[in-house]
Amino acid sequence: MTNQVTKSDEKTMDKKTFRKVFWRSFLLQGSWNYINGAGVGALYMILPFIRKLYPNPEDKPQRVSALKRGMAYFNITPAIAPFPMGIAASMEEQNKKLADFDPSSINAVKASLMGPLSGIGDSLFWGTIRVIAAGIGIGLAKAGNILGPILFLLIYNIPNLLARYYGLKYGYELGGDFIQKAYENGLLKIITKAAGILGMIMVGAMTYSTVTLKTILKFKMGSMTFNLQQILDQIMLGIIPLSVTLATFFLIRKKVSANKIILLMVVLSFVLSALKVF
Amino acid sequence: MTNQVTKSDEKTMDKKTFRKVFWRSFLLQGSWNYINGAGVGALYMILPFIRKLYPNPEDKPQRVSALKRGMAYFNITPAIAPFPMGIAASMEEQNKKLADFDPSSINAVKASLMGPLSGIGDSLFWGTIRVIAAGIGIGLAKAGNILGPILFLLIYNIPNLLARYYGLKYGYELGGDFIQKAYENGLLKIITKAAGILGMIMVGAMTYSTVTLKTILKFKMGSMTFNLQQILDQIMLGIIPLSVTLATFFLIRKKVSANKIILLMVVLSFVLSALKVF
Amino acid sequence: MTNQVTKSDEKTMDKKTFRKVFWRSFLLQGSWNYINGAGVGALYMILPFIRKLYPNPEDKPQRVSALKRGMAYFNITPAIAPFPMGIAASMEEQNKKLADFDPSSINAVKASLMGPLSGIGDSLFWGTIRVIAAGIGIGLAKAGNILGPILFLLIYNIPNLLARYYGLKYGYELGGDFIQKAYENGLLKIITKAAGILGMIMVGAMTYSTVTLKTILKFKMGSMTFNLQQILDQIMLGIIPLSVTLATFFLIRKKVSANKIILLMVVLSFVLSALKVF
Amino acid sequence: MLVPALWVALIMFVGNFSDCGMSDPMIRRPLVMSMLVGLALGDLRTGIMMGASLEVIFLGISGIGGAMPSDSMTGSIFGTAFAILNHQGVAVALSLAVPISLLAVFINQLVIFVRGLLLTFFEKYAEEDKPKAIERLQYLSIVGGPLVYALIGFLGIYLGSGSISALVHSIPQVIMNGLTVLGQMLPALGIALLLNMIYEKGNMIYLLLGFLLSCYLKLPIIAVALIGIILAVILSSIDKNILDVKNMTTSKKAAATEQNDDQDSLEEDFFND
Amino acid sequence: MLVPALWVALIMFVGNFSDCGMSDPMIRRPLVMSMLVGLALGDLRTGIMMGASLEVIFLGISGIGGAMPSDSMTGSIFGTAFAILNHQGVAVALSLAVPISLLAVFINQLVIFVRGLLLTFFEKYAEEDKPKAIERLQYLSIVGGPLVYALIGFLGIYLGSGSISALVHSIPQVIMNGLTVLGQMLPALGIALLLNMIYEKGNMIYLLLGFLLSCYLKLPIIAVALIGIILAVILSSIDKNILDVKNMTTSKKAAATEQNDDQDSLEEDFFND
Amino acid sequence: MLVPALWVALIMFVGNFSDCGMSDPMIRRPLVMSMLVGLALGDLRTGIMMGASLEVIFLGISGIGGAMPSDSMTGSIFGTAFAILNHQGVAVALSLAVPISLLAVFINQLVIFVRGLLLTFFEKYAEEDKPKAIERLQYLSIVGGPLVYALIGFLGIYLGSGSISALVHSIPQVIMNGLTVLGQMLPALGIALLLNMIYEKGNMIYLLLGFLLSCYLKLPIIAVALIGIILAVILSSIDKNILDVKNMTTSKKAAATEQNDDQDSLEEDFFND
Ligand SMILES: OC[C@H]1O[C@H](O)[C@@H](O)[C@@H](O)[C@@H]1O
Ligand SMILES: OC[C@H]1O[C@H](O)[C@@H](O)[C@@H](O)[C@@H]1O
Ligand SMILES: OC[C@H]1O[C@H](O)[C@@H](O)[C@@H](O)[C@@H]1O
Repeated sequence: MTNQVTKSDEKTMDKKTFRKVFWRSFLLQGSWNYINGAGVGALYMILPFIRKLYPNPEDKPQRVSALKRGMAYFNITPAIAPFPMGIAASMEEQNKKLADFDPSSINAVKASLMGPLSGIGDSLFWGTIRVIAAGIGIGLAKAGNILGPILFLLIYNIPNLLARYYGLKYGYELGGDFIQKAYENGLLKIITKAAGILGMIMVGAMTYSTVTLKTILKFKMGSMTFNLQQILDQIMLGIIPLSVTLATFFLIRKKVSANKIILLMVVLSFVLSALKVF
Repeated sequence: MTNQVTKSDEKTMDKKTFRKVFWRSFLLQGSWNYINGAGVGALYMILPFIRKLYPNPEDKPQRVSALKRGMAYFNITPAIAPFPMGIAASMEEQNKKLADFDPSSINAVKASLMGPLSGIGDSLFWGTIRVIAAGIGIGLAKAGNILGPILFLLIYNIPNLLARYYGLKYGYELGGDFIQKAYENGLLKIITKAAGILGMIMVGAMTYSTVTLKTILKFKMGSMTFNLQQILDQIMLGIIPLSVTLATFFLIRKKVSANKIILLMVVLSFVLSALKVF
Repeated sequence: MTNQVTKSDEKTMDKKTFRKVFWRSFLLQGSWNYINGAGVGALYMILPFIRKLYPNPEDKPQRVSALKRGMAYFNITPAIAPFPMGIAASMEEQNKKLADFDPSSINAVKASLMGPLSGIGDSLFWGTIRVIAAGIGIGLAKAGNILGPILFLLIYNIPNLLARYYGLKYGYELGGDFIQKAYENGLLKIITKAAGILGMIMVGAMTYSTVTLKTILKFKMGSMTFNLQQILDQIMLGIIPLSVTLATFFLIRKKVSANKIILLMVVLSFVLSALKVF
Repeated sequence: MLVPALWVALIMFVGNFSDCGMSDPMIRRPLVMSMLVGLALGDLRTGIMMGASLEVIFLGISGIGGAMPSDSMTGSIFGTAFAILNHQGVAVALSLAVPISLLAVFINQLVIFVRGLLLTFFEKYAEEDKPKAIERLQYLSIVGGPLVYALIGFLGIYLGSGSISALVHSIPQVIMNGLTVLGQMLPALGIALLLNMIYEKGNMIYLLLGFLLSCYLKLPIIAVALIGIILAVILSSIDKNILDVKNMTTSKKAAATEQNDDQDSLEEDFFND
Repeated sequence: MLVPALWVALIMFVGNFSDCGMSDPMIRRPLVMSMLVGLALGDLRTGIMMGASLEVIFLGISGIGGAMPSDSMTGSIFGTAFAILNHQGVAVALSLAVPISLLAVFINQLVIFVRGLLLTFFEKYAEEDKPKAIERLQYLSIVGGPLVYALIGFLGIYLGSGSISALVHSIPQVIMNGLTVLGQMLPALGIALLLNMIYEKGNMIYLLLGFLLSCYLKLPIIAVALIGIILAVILSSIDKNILDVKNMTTSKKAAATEQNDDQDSLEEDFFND
Repeated sequence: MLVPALWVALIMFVGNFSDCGMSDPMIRRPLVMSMLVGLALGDLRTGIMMGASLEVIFLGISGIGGAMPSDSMTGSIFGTAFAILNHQGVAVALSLAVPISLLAVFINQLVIFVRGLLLTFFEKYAEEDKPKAIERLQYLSIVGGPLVYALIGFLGIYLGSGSISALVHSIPQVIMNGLTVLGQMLPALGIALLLNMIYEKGNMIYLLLGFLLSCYLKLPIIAVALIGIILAVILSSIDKNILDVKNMTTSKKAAATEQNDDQDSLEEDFFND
């Protein structure tokens, strides 16, 4: 494509900026909401980098675009966030250096990675590491041992911190160059697809383990009492969690807002539990 | 290929003909035998359609070909039959309208679909819906409740009727145009292959659940009694059902008639059970 | 490629030579060691064939190359060995007859096949047939019945001999022609890859069943006793066998000799068992 | 015994007719047949309950590929009828239903055999452009089988449970064992016929997969089906991708050289690989 | 009650802040929160032990996709505090923690709602090139939520367990049941939001696969993950092979004809298929 | 003790020879060795029964990749011989067989080491076109190992079970534990050597798959093998399809441009991807 390879020492992300971005990554979920996710937090996180990239007053137009780009919808397992943000930073840098760079690819890459990575990250951090850490912590804490909570925090946060630090580092290093090429020759598509497959599988497994709805409906016919859950289990295990999740997903695809869905769920929960369905 | 698209209102399958074909579909297995399967029934089923397509005495040559084509070997889970028959009807219609249409593709499509669809259909209707319906029905009937047989019939026949009605409808609508194109650009091959994969998997599962032969052969060596079935289970579970099924399949491939195989099975059953093998 | 097809009756491997090679195949592991595997044995095995191929004193240069080629590193489940050796013999023959034959492909083929075939062969002969034969033999021998050891040997060696005989036969017949073509048009790559996939799966399964290390480490925290193996099982079943095997594999990749690894294992075993880790 | 015999004949007719003439809506299953027998013979409740017991026994019996491992309908009808007529319990119903259903397999094979003989006529009518004749013969063929069954039903009851049960009990054990084994073996024919329809070079491996899933992992059929769907979708999307590249290649080829018979050879590829 | 109320307010602040301002390092989990409450109220050991019991109950609660099925933090803090202050046991702590955590879900939703309102300002500041203003508002937003929680913590303790527990016990059973069902249903929202991020045409099938693996084969999440990795690697290596052939084709095409917009159409292919 | 010692020496010879000189037809397994010892020492029945017990213990021991985790042959021969000679039971046989088999691992390693030294000669003879010399050295190498074993067998019995068992019992427990752990660890070497032969970039993932199938789904090896076959067939048929398209592309390319070195680069592709 182009031969203007940026040498390592010319990189905008010097040690100091790296450190700033790293620490700011912890404030990622600061303004989290259903409309923008952690988009504001993502912008806040790379602000020092953007400042370094466009330090002068005359860079205002580019800086403003970078700011606006930076706060697009973004939602991801927090521990994983630094990785795509490192990539984004590196692409911002390339965007400045290369004339033929398409800035819209920055958010395209962020958006295509955040989903799959969250699928994997959530089940890894929420589903696996947290549960193991809790298992060990609970064992100790039951006996009143203060090592319980302490080990719990350590076991969870060591991988958490490592993922953050190396995620940012390798994300930035890998970043622009590689991703840009991968984007162009179709490899990124494959990587994203693979991550998406893995993510989907993880989310499928999580659906079963986190949505625990079971019907308690019983109906009588003649002298027999029927237990609906048993009949459903015979047809397909876990059919309620799967249906409820897919129905919710369907509402989201139909652009029903999360707030409305929550309201709906509140109503449904009360009505159905009053009717002894759940 | 061609731009002569048939408009919906020109379609031969008007409401009345559709209704006729639909009702006739229930007589599909009327002349069922091992040589022709339900081929005669298939012809009987679309006869009203063929009459509508070639109403005049001067259409005789085409009508005769259609009649002969229509009674080729055909065997399929009855509930699924209307779908490929709908496709076939639609292709007959195209065959009349388009000069460059290859009529042999009609039976090619029917033949390539019926196998995979039966594999799926048998395990769905015979293996799943029927078993669930019976489970519920038996529960009620045990207590002498007449809802038992009634619910049994309802649970089975609602999907049965829906599959028939929409099968015929979508088969016909999808029919010619789509299938013909899919046939030409290779997509049909993929669809059939996919259905075949699924069908094969279902048939494999059914082999284990419907062929229940177990050997009762025991032999003594020194002071030990050996139970052959246990040894076989150690080598591979279900080796007898699988071998017997594959051996039968092998005979069929070798063009041994079903009648002869039945005879062979009768003989084998008596001999082997007399020898205390089974 | 070339039309000089060797007719069956011209083949170097006449009945007598075949018999010689077949019997010699039993001495394959005669000089087995970690550096050369059964390479010497492989050469010894096809020596009669090489002699027949290059009988005259003036063939010395070719004979010497064949001898040197023949004793390259070779290691394989013994029962499977005759198959690739048959292929190799056939390729040696082609090498003599065809001017444009690349002799390096002979060892390339041997090397690429021996791994996958061993993966499959070891789990088939070591893991399955031997275990079944032992199961039956032990049952009889327990009661002091001499049929125990005899049946054990028979059940193992009938497949063993069949694999050897037909392996050599079909290996040689398939050999040169087919393999050479498969090599050229890329099919051999696919076959080897497929065998490698299967081999890897088998080796994975064997890793779990043959490496049985479990930690007995317990540590106390507060009033609680922790059982490390239980914690590890929660993280991932079989993590110790898998790690130890992969670590050993890593050492081999780093060209650490098998002798050194054995020494290391001796040391580790004593130290870790003294420390009550294992 | 005339009236009950007529009723049973009717039920035999309806049951068998429901297979040929109604595409087998499961009317011929024990659950329904026994109820009808109960209704006809004046003890609905007993009929229903016997139907439940018989359905449990014959649940494993299906009619895949046209092979019928055991004629659960005939067995159930006779078993229920005799038990009700003689005021006996479920045990007796079962003890008759099972052997009768094994014996009755032969009736079904006979009917199928005869239907095969009609084919020559059907073919002749098609050749001679006589659709009406085809329809008439089809109707005949459809009622023929049920009539045979009706006759057997009538005779069986009219002759009385005594003679039938004498007949059944006179059958030596070795024959009954043979029939039982036959009943376990016949489904293999159904499966094999079905297999023959699906079989294509290279897809046998999936049969093994389905077998393993149900045999070693003990998965219920619905889970096997879902896994099968997943696999089929994955593999066909791969095939689709390859096909796209293939078409891309071919279209370029076609563009580069002149429009030759590549298209045809491509088609052939699809149907050969 | 002033001092304990202030302590609990602080713990509420820290707990909630750890989510927004520290990327949720699990400080807000019962195991840690109850320990801190114990420490603050002078009975560390009891706090730790109650934390263990509460953690067991709330283990299934995660916050995927931002949906919080039950506010385990608030419930745990109040439950532990009241139990310690009133010298009562774990049973009482649990009996308060569970209903409170269900009720407190609404506070969280409110905070999230308000944060959504701030978006207009953030957008304005970006447009006007005011990074400093963005930072300030982000800080405000980060401390805002925790302050609300702190206030609730303060009031709850200050008003006393009596009134809180009166409040809790005055809630009719039907409401509590409804809240429980809500707590089981809300995770579906989290999963669905996550799904919405991952979803692409054609990959829904893998959701089903993961579901089946965990549901029918009872595989733990780590085994599902490993199987997922294996599958993803296999499929992407196939995709890679196809891509290579595709690129080979394309490059040849480019070489044969002149450099036209093939490249673009190729790109499009990648993003459409 | 001379006659029994000679017999045992012979059995040791035969057992070890069967590995190098007969391609290991399982003669050296406890089931066979103990029987031979029983036969030679006049108590066939006891020998057979001890063989059964020892085989159970050593069933897990295989010799994959040349690594021998525990020399079950030597252990079994000595254990059985001592038990029979001293008229003692299975318990004593086992208590000797297990430690001896662990110790004897070192003999095997020594023999293998020495055989490695012969390689220089083999290479020299090949270079000098001396096939006869190669054969002679091979024969020597084949009988060498068994002779060492025979000697050990002779000495062991001749010196008497007293001294051997004294030796065995003088070994401190910590050493025995170490040997046991070594016996559990050595198979990893065998597997790793085998792995090294199969390993190719990208196929490590299948190792994991096999591991998972046997570890989490508890499938027996035969079921794993069948699943492996299914997968290998599916994947290679996909590869075949891709290869066909590739060849199609290449042949067209070759037709369009002149016959250049594409073919070679294609070959390279196959061996790199
Ligand atoms: O197997 C396909 C099909 O074959 C025959 O037509 C009958 O046995 C049907 O019940 C079955 O569904
Ligand atoms: O699901 C992705 C992500 O969504 C939100 O940001 C939070 O709930 C996180 O905890 C979660 O990891
Ligand atoms: O692993 C392959 C092969 O390696 C060595 O040659 C021996 O251990 C054999 O028993 C084994 O089959």
